[in-house]
Amino acid sequence: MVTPEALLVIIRHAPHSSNLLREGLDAALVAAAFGQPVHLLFMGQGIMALLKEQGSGAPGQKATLPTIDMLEMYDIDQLLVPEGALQSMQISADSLIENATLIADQQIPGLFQQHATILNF
Amino acid sequence: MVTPEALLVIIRHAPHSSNLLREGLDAALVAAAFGQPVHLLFMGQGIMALLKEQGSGAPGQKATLPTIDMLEMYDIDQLLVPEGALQSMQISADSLIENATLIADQQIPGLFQQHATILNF
Amino acid sequence: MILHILTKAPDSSAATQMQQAVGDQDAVLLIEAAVTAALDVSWDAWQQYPSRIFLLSEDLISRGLANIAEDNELPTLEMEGFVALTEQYEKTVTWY
Amino acid sequence: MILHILTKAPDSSAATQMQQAVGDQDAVLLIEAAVTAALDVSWDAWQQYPSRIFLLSEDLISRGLANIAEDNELPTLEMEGFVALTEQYEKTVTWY
Amino acid sequence: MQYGLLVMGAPYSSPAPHSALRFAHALLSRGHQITGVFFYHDGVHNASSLMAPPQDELNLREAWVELNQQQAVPLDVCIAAALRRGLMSESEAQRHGKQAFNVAPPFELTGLGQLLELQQRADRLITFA
Amino acid sequence: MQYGLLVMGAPYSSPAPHSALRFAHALLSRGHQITGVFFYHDGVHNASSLMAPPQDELNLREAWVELNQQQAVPLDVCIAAALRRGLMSESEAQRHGKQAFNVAPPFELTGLGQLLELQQRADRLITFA
Repeated sequence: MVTPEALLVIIRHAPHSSNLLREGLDAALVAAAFGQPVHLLFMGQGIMALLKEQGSGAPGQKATLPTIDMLEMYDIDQLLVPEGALQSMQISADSLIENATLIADQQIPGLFQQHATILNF
Repeated sequence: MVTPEALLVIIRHAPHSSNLLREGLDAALVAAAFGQPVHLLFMGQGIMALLKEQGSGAPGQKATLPTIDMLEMYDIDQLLVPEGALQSMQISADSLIENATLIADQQIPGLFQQHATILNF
Repeated sequence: MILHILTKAPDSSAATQMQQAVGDQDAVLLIEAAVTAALDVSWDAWQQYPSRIFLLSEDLISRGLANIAEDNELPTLEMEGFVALTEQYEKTVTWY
Repeated sequence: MILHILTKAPDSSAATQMQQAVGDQDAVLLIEAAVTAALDVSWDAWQQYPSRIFLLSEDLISRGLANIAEDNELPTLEMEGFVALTEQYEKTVTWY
Repeated sequence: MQYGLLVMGAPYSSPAPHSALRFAHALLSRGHQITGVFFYHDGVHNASSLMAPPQDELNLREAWVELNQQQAVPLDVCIAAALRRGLMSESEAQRHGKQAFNVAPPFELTGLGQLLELQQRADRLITFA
Repeated sequence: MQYGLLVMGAPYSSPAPHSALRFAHALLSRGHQITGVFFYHDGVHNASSLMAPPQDELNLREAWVELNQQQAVPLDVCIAAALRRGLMSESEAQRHGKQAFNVAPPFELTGLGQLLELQQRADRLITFA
């Protein structure tokens, strides 16, 4: 599933809470544009970036979903979500966009070991 | 204990974590310098500002205790600490500086009601 | 009578501290990251402050939580309603 | 083998997330606000990672927690020791 | 009623300034007055005239300037909080021997006393942080 | 060994830059090299030449400049993160029609690719945030 030379980018911050989500996704996109395989792991509030019903709130609240949709164009197709995190956020799996992949919590440490490079946002 | 025209300043952030502690204390000192009675309530990590053994860590880590010591010079003598917060931080009362005053957790809502002006840092 | 404005998630220390300060006559408004409370109907604040706790609608919508708030029958307010609350309550305290 | 650097208090979401990621061979270094963990000997990380969890000494001192860490017999490191850990562990991940 | 706003979050890094702006416009549409806005802590970054966000994002400084132009709302910036964060007016730049400045009217650098005065003059003080 | 540092916290608002600087000096005293420092997210504020903290506080920009002068450590600042936060170089100021700038050498505005290159060239990348 994961290749050693891939970059693991961890997204832990929600849309609209800080710019960490956006700047984490930017790092992922730039790495992919440079030809590096990129895997994304969503933890905690970061999972909210994958909610499919994010809409237009107030004018000027810039949406995150268009950036999430761009990931696929850059061949970033591993959007990993630990099941436990989803449960503790009380989010149902079908609220997430389609290409999110659930993983067991026990897989998290292994994921960290298998990636030579990691960026944590 | 509290007079209606007093300002309640709430300190919730620890030394060295952000500048909120320093900027909250600055607001308290300026209000006192303008002649307004000021009461301080310490909650959560903010209680760490009152630990008496804060020392010189690395060069450039600016200490908070000198500012805390200045409060008395400005007649800010109510440094209120809820007992429950102290317990949940597992700090013993004798680790705090002498002029900290313990209050019962149930007194917190009343404290908010009694002050016409509140600033929350 | 105080309006407490929470801007952080219900599991934050800001939320814990707010809950220690809310009095019997006070109201609570959840904005920004605090609207994630819509996901957690078991959050004790929902039981503690019935009929005086609200979610800011546009922050729910932008975070994809509007339908969930509706399904859970949680009370929402527009920005106008936020202003109306501040008219009604003499003091406001923001928890962040 | 990863060195996890925690910069936030043990009750933060950063700490929870870190604990989900720490592997059997990994080490943990507590710096900045994370050194408040010295107050809480019942924090499960102390039991989970014995002999591979450390507190940064100068951050303990500046926060008035050095004696408490000593009383609780918790392992501390100087900045030199922090560097030594990063030499030993190929990868580091910072939780903030 | 008279409202004072205290803004303590930086543009883009915090949603607070945008919430404050939306609240300000809702205030005006309900017929209230804004006595003043005070920028403190990381909120001082709202005043930066060098802010250049991507074109598809709201320029928050411009949004504040517009509010000032519509209703003559004073935009006060805590000078101590500003200086340590790299924000200074032309006169402060001269005092500190700097070649440039990034705080200009309608934003004004002022002391913390202004915040306490705002709190006393306004019927309501609302914090966005 | 070769170390890269990623700094994502703003001076004074976060302890991260100060931790990073202390770590950098400990690296050098143990005989390591610093391949580069990359400033991202709120860390871009470290580059501000208009920073004017009180005299009894460390001037973090000057501390970075000193590190650069001692060991020729590159100080790279993410341009996209910088522009939206009000940090720009002389050439960016011209491009954006601004009268002033607040990022000057040894700090250089650069793209995010530089961070990924730093991660690949250095034996270790340590994040301070």
